[in-house]
Amino acid sequence: MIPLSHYMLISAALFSIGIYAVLSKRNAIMILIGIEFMLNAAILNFVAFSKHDKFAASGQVFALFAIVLAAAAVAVSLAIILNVYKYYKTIDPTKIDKLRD
Amino acid sequence: MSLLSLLIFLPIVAGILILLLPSAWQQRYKYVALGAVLLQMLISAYIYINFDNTLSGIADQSTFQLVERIPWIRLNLGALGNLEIDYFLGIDGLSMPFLVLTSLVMLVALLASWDIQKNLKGYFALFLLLDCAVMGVFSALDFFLFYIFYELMLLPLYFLIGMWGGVRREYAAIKFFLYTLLGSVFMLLVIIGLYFSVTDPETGGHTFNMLHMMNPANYAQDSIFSVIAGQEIFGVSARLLAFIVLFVAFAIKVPIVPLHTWLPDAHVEAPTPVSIILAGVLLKIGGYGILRVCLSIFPDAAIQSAWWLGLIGVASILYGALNALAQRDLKRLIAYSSISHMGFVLLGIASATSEGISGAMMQMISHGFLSSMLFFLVGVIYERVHNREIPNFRGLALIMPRYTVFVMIAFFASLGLPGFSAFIAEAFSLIGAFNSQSINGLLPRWMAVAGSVGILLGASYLLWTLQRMFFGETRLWGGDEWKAKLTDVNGREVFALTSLALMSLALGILPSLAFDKMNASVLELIQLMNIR
Amino acid sequence: MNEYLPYLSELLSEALSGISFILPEIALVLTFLLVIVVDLFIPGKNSVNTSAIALTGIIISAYLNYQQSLSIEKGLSLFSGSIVLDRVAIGFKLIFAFVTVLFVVFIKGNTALKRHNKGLGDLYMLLPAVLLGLNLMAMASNLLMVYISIEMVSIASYLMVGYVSGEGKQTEASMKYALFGSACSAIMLYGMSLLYGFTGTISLSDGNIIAQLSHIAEPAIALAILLTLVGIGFKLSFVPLHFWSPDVYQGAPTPVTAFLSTAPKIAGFAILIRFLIPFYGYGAATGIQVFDFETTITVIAIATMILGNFAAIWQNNIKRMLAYSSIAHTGFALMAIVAIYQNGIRSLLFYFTVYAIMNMAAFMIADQVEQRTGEDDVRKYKGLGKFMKVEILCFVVILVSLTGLPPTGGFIAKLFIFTSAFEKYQASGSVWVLSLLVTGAITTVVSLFYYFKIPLNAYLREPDREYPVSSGLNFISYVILALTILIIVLGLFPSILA
Amino acid sequence: MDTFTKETISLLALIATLLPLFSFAGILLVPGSRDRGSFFSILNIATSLLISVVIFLNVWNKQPIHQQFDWFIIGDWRFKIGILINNLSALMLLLISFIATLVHVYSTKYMEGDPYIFRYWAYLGLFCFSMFGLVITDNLLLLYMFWELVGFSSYLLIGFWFTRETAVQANKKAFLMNRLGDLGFLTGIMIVFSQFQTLDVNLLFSEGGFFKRSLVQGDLWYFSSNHMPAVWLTIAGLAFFFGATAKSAQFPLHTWLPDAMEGPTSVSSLIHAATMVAAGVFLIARIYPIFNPTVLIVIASIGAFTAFMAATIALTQNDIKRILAYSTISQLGFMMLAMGVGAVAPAIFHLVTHAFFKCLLFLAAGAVIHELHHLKDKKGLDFDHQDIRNMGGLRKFMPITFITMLLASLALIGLPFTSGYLSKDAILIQSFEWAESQGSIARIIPYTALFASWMTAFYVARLIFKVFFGELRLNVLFGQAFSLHEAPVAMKSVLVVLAIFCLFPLFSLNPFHASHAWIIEGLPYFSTTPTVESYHILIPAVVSIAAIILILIGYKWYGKNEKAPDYTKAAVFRFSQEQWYLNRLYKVMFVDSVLGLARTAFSFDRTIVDGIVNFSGKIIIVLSAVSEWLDRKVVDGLVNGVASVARTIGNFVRHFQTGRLQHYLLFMILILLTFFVLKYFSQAI
Repeated sequence: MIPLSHYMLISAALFSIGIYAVLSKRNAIMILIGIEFMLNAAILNFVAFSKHDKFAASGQVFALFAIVLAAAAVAVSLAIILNVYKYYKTIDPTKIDKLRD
Repeated sequence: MSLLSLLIFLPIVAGILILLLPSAWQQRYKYVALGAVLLQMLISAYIYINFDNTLSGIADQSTFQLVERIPWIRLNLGALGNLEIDYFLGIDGLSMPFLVLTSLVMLVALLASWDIQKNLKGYFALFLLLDCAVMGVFSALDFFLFYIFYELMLLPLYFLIGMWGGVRREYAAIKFFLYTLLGSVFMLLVIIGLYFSVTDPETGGHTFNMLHMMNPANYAQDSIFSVIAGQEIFGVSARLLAFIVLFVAFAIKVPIVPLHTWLPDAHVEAPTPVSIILAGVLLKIGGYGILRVCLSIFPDAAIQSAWWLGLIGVASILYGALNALAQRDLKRLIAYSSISHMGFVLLGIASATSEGISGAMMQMISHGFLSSMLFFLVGVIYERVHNREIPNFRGLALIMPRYTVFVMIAFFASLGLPGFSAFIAEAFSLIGAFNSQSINGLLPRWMAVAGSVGILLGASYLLWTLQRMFFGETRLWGGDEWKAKLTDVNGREVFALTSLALMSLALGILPSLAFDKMNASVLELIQLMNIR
Repeated sequence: MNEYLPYLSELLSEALSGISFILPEIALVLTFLLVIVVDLFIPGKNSVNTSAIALTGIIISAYLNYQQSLSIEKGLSLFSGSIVLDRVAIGFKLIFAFVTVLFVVFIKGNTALKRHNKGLGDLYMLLPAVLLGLNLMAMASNLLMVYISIEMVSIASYLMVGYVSGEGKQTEASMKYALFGSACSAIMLYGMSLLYGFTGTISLSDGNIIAQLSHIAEPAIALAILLTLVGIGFKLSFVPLHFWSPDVYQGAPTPVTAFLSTAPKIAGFAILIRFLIPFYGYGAATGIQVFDFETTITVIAIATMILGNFAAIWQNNIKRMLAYSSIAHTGFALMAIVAIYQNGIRSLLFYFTVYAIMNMAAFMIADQVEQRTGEDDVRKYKGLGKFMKVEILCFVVILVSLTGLPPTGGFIAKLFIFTSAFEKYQASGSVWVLSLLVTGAITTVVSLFYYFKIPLNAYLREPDREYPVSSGLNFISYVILALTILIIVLGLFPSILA
Repeated sequence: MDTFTKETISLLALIATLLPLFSFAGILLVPGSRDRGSFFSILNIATSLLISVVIFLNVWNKQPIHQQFDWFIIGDWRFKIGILINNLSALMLLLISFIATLVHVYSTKYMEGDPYIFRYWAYLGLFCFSMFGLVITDNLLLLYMFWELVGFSSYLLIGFWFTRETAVQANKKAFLMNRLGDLGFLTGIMIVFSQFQTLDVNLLFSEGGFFKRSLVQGDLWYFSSNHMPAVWLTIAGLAFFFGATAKSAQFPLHTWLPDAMEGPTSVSSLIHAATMVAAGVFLIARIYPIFNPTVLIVIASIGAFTAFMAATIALTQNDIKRILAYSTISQLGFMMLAMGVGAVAPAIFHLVTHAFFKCLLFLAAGAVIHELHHLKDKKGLDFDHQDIRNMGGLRKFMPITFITMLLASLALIGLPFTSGYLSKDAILIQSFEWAESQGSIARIIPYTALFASWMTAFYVARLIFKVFFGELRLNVLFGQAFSLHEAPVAMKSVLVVLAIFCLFPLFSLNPFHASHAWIIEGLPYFSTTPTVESYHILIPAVVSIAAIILILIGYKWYGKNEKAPDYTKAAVFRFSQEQWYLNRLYKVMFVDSVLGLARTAFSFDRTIVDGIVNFSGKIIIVLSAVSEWLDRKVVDGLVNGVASVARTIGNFVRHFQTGRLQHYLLFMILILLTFFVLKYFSQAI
């Protein structure tokens, strides 16, 4: 059996990669993908922990819901990014800064 | 509905009436306002006449007069207990004189606003709202109610200065607002602290009742402001800190050096009637607050800091007078003279002697009448030629003889000529301050002596102004055009000025008119301060 | 699976019995469906039908909520502890319903939205959905429910912000909102997964969760909780999660901004309270602090108050200024969170009610000004006092209330917050709490700077262009007037809300 | 006339006091009464005079009258006011009302034709009221009030011709200097009140009064249960004396009096010669027990010095009124000296005699000025009608004026058979006796006074000879022969009446010895110095003989034809003519420095106090938006220091609002990490 710590390490790595992507990519879609990485890190955790939660298996339920909601969020975000492209002709977030102080 | 409520809400009713009247009638608004203010004047005169001199007030509800106590806000805050706020009004010797003062000053201010042309509806509505708030402050005995009225004064003043004021009115208005708010926000914190510290002996719940706050027995054992517990914040006694916070809040209003810089700006930029109200009434709220709140609720801290209060008083007297001496703008000069005169109030209060506190009260009343008169007088020439630089005028006595007579009365009365109220007031503030060393050892004697130098300086700037502006051959900066515009005072102005001068004269010759009414309260207050 | 079979019927019957307690939410679901259907079959720009249906549904739901408030005495745990229905939750739900109704009115008064070629059906469709999400946020009592409800509100909000997308700024706002929000919720989810791992349960009402946590190393707990707080903080937009809000508020259509700065924020507080209470309760019972919420939230509150108020000074765009002001108010309300007691929530509820009214009214007026003069720059408000007499007068009252001066509801609300914080100080003597109070007081003065820019321009300055003598009153003006009067009445007689 | 009860007399005194007030109020307030101002005023003051006579006859050398009423209550303390008429106040009352009546009569002619004459009558009324009040009141506070009112009416009268720049300067100066003295008075009152809890003159200063019962032990000054450091007793004495110094124009507060000559001459004679300036002497007599020996020495020294200094200045002045003014100062110095050496009764005696002869001198000078002024107006000439260098030979035109003025001058010099001889020699004798008992250094004081007395003879001689002898110098100046007239009857008769009062019989039957003068006998003698018989012969002789010699020198120099040696270049002469440069010194020392201080305070206010608030943290702002800030945003209602700091902070946080999504996320994560690390790992690091 794979020890729990391995799951956690992988999930932490995923999470970190996600954050890195979110912070560094010059493309909104890539940011979205980074967010997906982070979400999946969490979902992996849930599933892994759920093994030790025999009775309720809440973790698994949680993972399912999270996948669904993540999909919805991504769909909405993609639509919005599309819209942005319509007006800015770019999806580089560093160039989309009309709203600022 | 009792008289006090009537006094407070009468202006509001008139204000609403004005708001509802069509704009086509805007020339009649002032008559509505005049009616309200006159009625108010009658009511306060009635209150004055029927005031029982023997009842002392201060900390005992049964010796207050015209008491009105209606449960107002009752809110269950769960673990915080019940929020109990009363609509609690009442007057004693400390507050009653101010009601009379306010109604007269308001009347004069209204007469001074007779020629206001801009946005009459807004002007009179705000004016009356201010009137209401001031009356409320002087009659509220519930700290929460007091605070509401106290803050309610700010808004109308902001707009009155800001909309009808002079060139730098925006600056002056916001400066005034900020200064006062800075003081009052922290006051709110102390009020909340007091609320938690004090319990109502009848119901056992926390209370905002100021009278309960004056009795040390009502403080919960371990509460922050408990006299016995002696809690500390940052190593300073909590009670002392609270006293300082409250004192600063009120002292900004008084104002004291160095928290005074709003005053010259506000006075100078404000339209004449607002300057009259500011100087005539609002500054007194500071002094009244110090007596009613700081001294009565925190007598121990007051005694502890009396030396500093006295010092601030002396500093204000001298500093204000010196500044006045350097002014070229007549209105600014008078504004600085207010700082100087209000310094006597603080000095008298700090002495904690019956002479000193009575003198301070008298000084507040006297200054109410006289500064109103002075600002009214400035308004007279400003209205005519829109200028009030002292060097631009000379020899006004020749073209405006009656005006000059009033100026002389006002100037000499304010510089403490015997026969006028300011003399009695300043003399007794100083006597009290001097006496303090022998009676309670609070103030060193030199403070009184130093303060008396203010009398000399006061004479200097006023006489110098008199000499520069009114005597000599007529020579005006605006030439013949001004000469034609500078007509002598008219009937309305004479009425306003005469009534103020007569009040000052009456109080100067028969100080008992005021002293008799406040004596019991002053003694009670001193008693209260010495109990602990 | 077999091992769970014996419990199945029990679970089912429990779920069924719970249904009677979620009637308001069911009403919303039905409304949601109905609006979709109607919008599908009666398309076009005329959205009267959809709006009427949405409004009716919301009002029915609110009425049901009200009915519940009469019958529910103490908290009920429903659906295996997923949601809790108690008086606090109902209070929050009523506020949400109120805000949403105002939102509908607001949309109806906004010409820019009305003119939109897509029609408003979709927007009205979103309303029941978002309200449902808000209601769930108010009731959520396990991590899953927290996550679901937050996501529900978030997704609907992303859509609303980007709804009109008639110009670049709006799309930019919606993109920032969506990406920032998604990132935050991802972080929160990670934090929740850790919490789940540490405790083995997702229930928040279960006292065990804390007991379990107390065995874990402190930094680990702190990390999990902080990450979770990120998601909640995104809704509250407290420091350092406030960055999105000025940009989004400025870019979004004004009614949406008004809504976003009100309802989801209050809902965020509801969740924060649910999240915190077990910790406080455990701490009070055992004396063991698994996480130092007091310091954390104090620091956040102070930073938020300072940032919100001080940054607002520089703003000239009214919406941006109000955005910072709402950040500032978050900080202020957090003060009460620090001091929260089981029943101190009442004063917080009062605060939120007043805040909802003030905020909605402020945005409505700003919107009216923008519609009639085309200005959203405060410096261009010169001389408006004579043009839009009633609206600007109301604005002044609302601003006074936002500053927290008597005799308005804002003052009483501020007093309550100060009161509970002071009580906390008196009980704990903590310097942190004292500094909270002092910050609150100072920032009140600071707030005067920017709030009073509006009357300063509107009244104290002469207009630099010609206005017609006076603009008439429309429906929204009366709503604004009513809200203003309500604020004053709440200031004089706060007891009516109890 | 002993039939009057105490109450009646008090009432009479009250009426006498209030009558002039009625003239004041009536003339100013009752419409139409302005034209009849003179009649009204004279009627009132004459009635007052009549009443004063009655009071005097009923009180002099009888039981003093003391009536009190409650005025107000302050704290526990019942404040009473009342009337205290003893010998001193009865005498003063009589003196003032008498001289005031004469001056009123004189003024009907002297002020005739002035367009604002009604104000003159009104102000005179106010003055008389205040002066009466001052002498009859029994309470220090009330005394102080009248003291100030007297100053105020003097202010009004000096500035009567308010279009003259010099007049308004002078009245301001007079009022302010008196104010300065008033501070002393007030301080004294505070000390007395603090120690005794009463301001009742009778309680405090009578025989067996509180002052006699208080005692100094060691460093403390006790009275019943109160005590304060003994130095306050000295301070109290000095403070009251300081008040008297201002009112009685003693060094160093004397400079207002010569300037006060800008007022009408009739005013100068009444107020600045006879009555008001004597109030300081009166005050000291009234509260004499308060002065301890230290203070008395100060009083004596200041008095002697003033007498001397003013006399030296009078030597060289050319303005006729100014000479008289300095002579007044000098004579007041004699009175103060007398007070200092314990000669209270001689001091008051001198006060009375001086009142008559100095009033006469002024009125006669007024007559001269009046005539010259007439001449000036009639012929349209331009010359200084008060400058004695323009006069001369007037005795031919104005014989009565000349004779009366001569009599007054002799009295002023103190030659035998005049009233001045009696009073001044009494003072000199007593001061020598006092010096004898005090020791060597104290001798300077009487000798100074002696010199002053001699100089008096010289400058008076110079005045008289220059004005009345020789030829009218105007004739030389303008090259034509002018002729002048005698003063009108109203003025002339007043001069004659006053002249009678310059002679000895009215005061003492023995023309050479004052010790049996009725005034001296009727007043308290505080002196304890032993009598030195030789002085009583020696001093009058020395004074008189020297005076006569000096008069002769004066005659030689100024009388027939100008043979005076020219000293005008001499430093001493300049020093004297420039009035010891005191005016300039005061201007630099006080006026300029106070104004400078005021300006400093104001700029301090503008820059520092406001600035501490306004400019803290502004430096950072300056970097961002200096220009914008200054012109537009200053007014944006964001100006105060709080604002600056607030804006600075606000601007700082604004830098993070870059508009870039990823920055936001980065900042967020960094802040969270920082917090986390600080919170949980700070100890580790």
